[in-house]
Amino acid sequence: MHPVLLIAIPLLVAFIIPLFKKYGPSIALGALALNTGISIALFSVVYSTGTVHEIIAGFAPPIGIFLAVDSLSALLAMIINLFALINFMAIGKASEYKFSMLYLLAVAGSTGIVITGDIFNMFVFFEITAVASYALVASRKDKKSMEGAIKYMILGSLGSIFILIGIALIYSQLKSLNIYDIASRISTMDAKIKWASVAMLLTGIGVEAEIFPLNGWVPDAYQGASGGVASLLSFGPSKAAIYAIARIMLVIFPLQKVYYLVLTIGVITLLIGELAALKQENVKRMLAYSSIGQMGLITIAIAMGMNEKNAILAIFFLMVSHASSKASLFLLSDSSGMGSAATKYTGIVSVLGIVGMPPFAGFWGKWYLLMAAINGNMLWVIVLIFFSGIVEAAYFARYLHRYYGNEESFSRLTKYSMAVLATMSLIFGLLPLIYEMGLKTLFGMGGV
Amino acid sequence: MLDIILAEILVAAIITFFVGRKLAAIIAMAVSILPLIALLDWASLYGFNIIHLGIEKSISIPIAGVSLNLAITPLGWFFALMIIPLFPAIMLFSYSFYKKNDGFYPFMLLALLSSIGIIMAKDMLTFFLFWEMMSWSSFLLVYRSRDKEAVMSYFIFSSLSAFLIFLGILIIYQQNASLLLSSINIESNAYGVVAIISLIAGFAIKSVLMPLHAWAPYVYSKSDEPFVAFLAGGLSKLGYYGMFLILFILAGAKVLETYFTNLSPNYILAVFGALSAFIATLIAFMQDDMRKLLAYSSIGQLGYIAIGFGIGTPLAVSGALFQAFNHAFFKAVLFLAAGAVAYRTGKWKISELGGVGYRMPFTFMATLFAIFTLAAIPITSGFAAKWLLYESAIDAKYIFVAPIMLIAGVGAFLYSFRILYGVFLGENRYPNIKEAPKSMVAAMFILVMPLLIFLIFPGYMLDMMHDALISGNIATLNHNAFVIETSLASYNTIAVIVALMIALIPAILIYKTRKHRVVDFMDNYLAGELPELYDNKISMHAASRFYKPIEEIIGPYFEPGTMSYYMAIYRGLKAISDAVRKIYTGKAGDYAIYVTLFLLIIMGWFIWM
Amino acid sequence: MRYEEWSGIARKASKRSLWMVHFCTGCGAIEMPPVMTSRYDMERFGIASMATPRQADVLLITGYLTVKTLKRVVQVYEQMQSPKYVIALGSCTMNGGMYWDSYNTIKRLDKYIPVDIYVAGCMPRPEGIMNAFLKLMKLIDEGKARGWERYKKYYERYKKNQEMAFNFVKKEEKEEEKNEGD
Amino acid sequence: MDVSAIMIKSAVVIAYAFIGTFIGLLFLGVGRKIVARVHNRVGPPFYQGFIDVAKLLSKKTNISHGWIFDLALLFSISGILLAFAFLPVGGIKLLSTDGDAFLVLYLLAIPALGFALGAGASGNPNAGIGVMRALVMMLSYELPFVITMIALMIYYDTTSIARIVELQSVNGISSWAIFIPPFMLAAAVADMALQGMLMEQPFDIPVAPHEIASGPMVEFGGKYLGTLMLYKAISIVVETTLFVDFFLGGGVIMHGGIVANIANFIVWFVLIFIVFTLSLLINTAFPRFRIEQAFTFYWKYEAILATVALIWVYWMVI
Repeated sequence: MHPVLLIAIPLLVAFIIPLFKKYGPSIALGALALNTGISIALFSVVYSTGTVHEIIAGFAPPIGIFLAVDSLSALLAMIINLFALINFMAIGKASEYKFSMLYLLAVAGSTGIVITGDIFNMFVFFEITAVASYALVASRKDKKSMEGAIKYMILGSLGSIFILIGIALIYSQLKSLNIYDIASRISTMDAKIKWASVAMLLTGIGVEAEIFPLNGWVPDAYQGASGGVASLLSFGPSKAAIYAIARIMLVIFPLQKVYYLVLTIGVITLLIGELAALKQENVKRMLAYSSIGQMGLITIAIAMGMNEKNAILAIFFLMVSHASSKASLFLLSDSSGMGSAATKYTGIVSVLGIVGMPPFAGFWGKWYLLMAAINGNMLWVIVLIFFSGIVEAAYFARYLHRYYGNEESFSRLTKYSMAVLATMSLIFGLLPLIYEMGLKTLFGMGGV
Repeated sequence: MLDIILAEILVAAIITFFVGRKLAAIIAMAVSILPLIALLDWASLYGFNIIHLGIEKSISIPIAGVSLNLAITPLGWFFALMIIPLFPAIMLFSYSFYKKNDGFYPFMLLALLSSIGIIMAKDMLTFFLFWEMMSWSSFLLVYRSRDKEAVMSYFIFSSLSAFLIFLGILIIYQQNASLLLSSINIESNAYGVVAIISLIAGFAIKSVLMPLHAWAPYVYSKSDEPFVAFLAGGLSKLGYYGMFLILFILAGAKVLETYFTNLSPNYILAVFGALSAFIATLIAFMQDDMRKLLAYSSIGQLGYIAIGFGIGTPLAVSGALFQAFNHAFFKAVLFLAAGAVAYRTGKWKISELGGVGYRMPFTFMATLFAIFTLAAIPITSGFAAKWLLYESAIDAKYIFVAPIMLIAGVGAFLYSFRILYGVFLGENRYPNIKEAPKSMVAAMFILVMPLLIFLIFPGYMLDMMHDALISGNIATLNHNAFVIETSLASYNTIAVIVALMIALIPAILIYKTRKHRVVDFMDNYLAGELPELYDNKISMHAASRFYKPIEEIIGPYFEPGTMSYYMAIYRGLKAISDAVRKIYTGKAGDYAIYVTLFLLIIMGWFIWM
Repeated sequence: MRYEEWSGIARKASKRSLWMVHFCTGCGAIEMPPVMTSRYDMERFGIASMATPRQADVLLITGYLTVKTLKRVVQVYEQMQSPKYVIALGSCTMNGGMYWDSYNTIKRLDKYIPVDIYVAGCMPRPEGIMNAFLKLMKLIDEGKARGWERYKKYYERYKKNQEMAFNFVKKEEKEEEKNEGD
Repeated sequence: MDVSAIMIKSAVVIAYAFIGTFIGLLFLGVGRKIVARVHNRVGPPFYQGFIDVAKLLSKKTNISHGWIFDLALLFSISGILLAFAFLPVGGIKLLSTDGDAFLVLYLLAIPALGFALGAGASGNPNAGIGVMRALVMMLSYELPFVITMIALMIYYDTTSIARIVELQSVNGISSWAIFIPPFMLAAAVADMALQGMLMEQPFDIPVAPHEIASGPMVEFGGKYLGTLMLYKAISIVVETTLFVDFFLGGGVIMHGGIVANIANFIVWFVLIFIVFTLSLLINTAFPRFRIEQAFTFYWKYEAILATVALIWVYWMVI
């Protein structure tokens, strides 16, 4: 099962969809289903054998571009495709062919970011994802969405420039784009240029990864986008980006300087996000701020992952939890209420999941993260995390209280698919799957 | 056996989610009886002394990389006998209480599951996991009340308690790299003390100890009574289970003493308990809502347990456990009775009720007995518990705690009579209501039974808690079935009972020899006034603001109430959040500037490092 | 134990502890304080004044009664627990006294409730009241103060009289209303 | 403890119950006599109490308001007798070794509670208000009383009244608690608390005949009122005895021998009579407080004095 299919299929389908307009959505659905199957197969392969390296076009690295599918990327690829499928069902008839095309592009892009082992490809996929997402955000075609899309686009393009510069700096020194190649020879780089490139990459990817203060676009974009798109953003591009940060930070630059930097950024992002969410009246805006907070949490986990194995596990759990819960909440936010049993279920389960109650995935995420923190003797981080957790509890309690039981207007398919999406967090929390996966070697990096 | 039971409960919880009302009730009842049977079976096999058995029934369930270890420990055994019997009765009660199955039974069964998990947990992770399950399943039950204050305060406070406990557990983990209760010993340094205090605070939130009680009045007074019966009877005891675990089994009390050499920290816990007993009692008899009154009375009665744990002598702790046991049952009965009254009359305000007891005699009897136990009328088991606590306070020479807890005991009479008179006696305002349905009455009387047993044999209760005390390194009192001996005095139930029998003789003689005539309620001395002239419309019920004179004196001292302070904190947070929100100006230009600034800053960081 | 066996002791006891509830709507009320206080100290005979008819043995009616007040008197009397006695003070209770020709005066009290002792005078002096009580004690001792039994025996008759009095006033009121109506 | 001992003990207890009732009824009459003398009246004969009770019990009709109303009759007399049985009386321990001060304190609540239930069941608003006042009074005077009691307990390091009496009579009158400085204060406080307990003026607020028609017992007559009178009579003995046991060594002056018992009994009788007379004299000298005034009096001034005594004792013991 060749991982490149995961990118190739959606790209191809995306380009042939315009040929048959009205069948577009169904074709896209098929493609997504196929992709999901492949990703699950890939996941099982990685689960059994460990990291998979695939070389494209027959050149050996460092010349040839290649795909490196490690445990985390396999998991994320599966999550992204699976959730994309469910989410697409949830969006249902709202999608016409242009939308489906963009959707597929975004999915393909974020999958690519996850599974590529080559920073230039990473940049390319970033571009694909970003452009698709701008268009998707704008796809509601009203003033709000336009505003959001434009802000997103401005910052996104700014970010991609920085990424490009960062990559260029590295290439200028090492004449290589392969992550592992770079990682092995990073020490030979000239220090100043190395740090410059790190800064560039962090900034550039940080824009997509919603870390403070690069996430100015987030509230407006999420508020502008329709529920389906917002949920796609929350489990697709943003997760891919945060994964990219994880990969670059953990593989290329696992250094103490970076460690403290990333940790600080994470904590600040967490606090800012949660606090800003507390006052929000608009649901989508509140959820947007809340996802900023969650991103902060994941960033903290990444930082700690540089010398704590538990933190790596935390990254896994947190990503899954946030992906499923936040995506379903965004889908829910389209209509002002939880009337039927399915939507009530969705609302409650996803809130419990995102606040991190056992046995949801979020709990394990918090658990392992705090374990790592206490091993690293960082009481202050723990206290801050708890504080933000209480704030989170406060505004989610308010959210539940406000929207529980109101009438809503969802098609049955939408309701059930969002319920399934919410349940994912519970499933992944109960199964020892992710745990096992996390224990597998993660890019064979130092410190773990 | 245990794991099978847990699995059955889980399955039943899922089933009851879908089936109809009656079937759900029956399934829930059947399933909730199972663990009780298991416990009694265990008792019949080995007697009450598990610890001498040497073996622990333990199982482990793998989940997400960790395994949940459950075992029946002596302490867990005692608390199981206290908490698990509540569930069948509550299910029985709710059989006719609910008109439709809207998610009461599944969540209640989840609560049962998690409470079994909590009291049988063998390591802190398991404990915490089930604790959290308890939190959210009970949150969902609170949630059915749709009351803003109740929902929000419960959610926020329980997450606060969760985080405090979590913090404590983490520190403990860091100190001994293991979470098995058997292998934990808390070091006596700043970290360890922080752990203990945060754990106790976390538990104190659930077992409504002032000033962390603020959520209780809202939640208790707005949720359905069957659930509140569990909340007041069971959940609060789980909090004290945790406290016992930390203070005695993990020897937290000793750690605190060795750390704070000069000021004795346990005294502080005792003082908190005494204050919450005293203040809550004073607030209680100023309430007009029956459920709010009962809520404050719970806060007061639970305060006694904290006093016992604080004093920490064998006397005190056995008194506290005794009190916990009694409270579990009589408070459940009282809340169920409130539910029954509301079921018939649809009213909770005492000023709107009155004379219900004439028409609902059995409900009244159950309530009366529960209230006797609450007010610690002698030879009820309530008195034995309070007596032990008083003795311990005198024995330890706690001159601040002792008078306060005694006067709180007197105050209990006041709010007890508020209920008895305002709701059940006085003017016959509901002449044509019926007695509560049989299932409800049955439930109440089932819960009264244990109190009756320990009324005559307080010694058996001490036998029951013997192993728990031993496992907490606490000596046990010398006693037999009837007599409890302490260094200060002794309490002999059989003497009291015999004396009572003898003392009843003249009363009965007078009562029997002189015949009496029962007259109509309206044939009443009203200074010669004639009710029938006003078609009996004269209000003869002095129930609204019953304790007005004393209310006007002490009322102002309890304004504006604890919740307002918490609300002030909440508003402060909102203000901060408003300030933070302003960072996102909404102008793309500013954001671009942020990005560049960020870049420069981290570059600066790298150069500086 | 049956009442008859008791009755000997009971009479002795109840004569020495007469608790009275006084229905003081008439001007005779002013004569009670001296009787109770240190001048004529009733208490030495074990006589005390009670707050409610439930506790009292003697109903003391001090003078003038109207139909309205008669209703209350009857209520109070029926709420007392037998053996119970009635002492009527002043001439108003015998024949309406100086209000004999008023339309709503109760002329003869013992048409409506059984009176054990009348005290003549307008007003009777405290000595008179003391005398009445001593007389009542004597009667009780001899077992002659049986007003409460009379009331039980001729209940219908008493009721009829009472109804007549009440209805009379009702009629009057109706007529008045009619006149106003015209 | 074999059967015969139990029989003897219960016989003694029953005998003392009768004696207590007798003394109580006597005190009712004598009390009225004393008050009358203060008012410069002749007053009723000293045996008036017996006459009244006999009369009430021999009433022909007794009005009840249902079974809850009857609880008052059953609880009140049995509860107070029970409380009496657990007090040491004139050196005779009775059952006081099987219980202690807390037990007595709570036993005293049984008749009050039954009384309150009956009053409530009578459905008369006056009764309700009366019970409210009675309970508030209880809350008021218990605080200073309890504090003084705790002072005693801490000083003698026991809670059993029998033990307290023993320790006070180790060497005759000189070792009575009242001769120890802090307990002079405590005794003064406790005596005012006793005034409230006995419901004498200025604390006869619950049964205020002129305000609320004798409050709780507005509907009580015949045998019910008779029982309540018996209860009142015995409670006088019990409460004064409690005071005497606490502060005046239970009237114990000698040990051993039948003579000592008789002497102790006489001393005890004299002492409770003195305490009772004292409260009567206060009673005659005062009008009635309002309930708020009573509450403030006890919880402010009395409580502060009691606390001073308690701290003094604590400081002596530690």
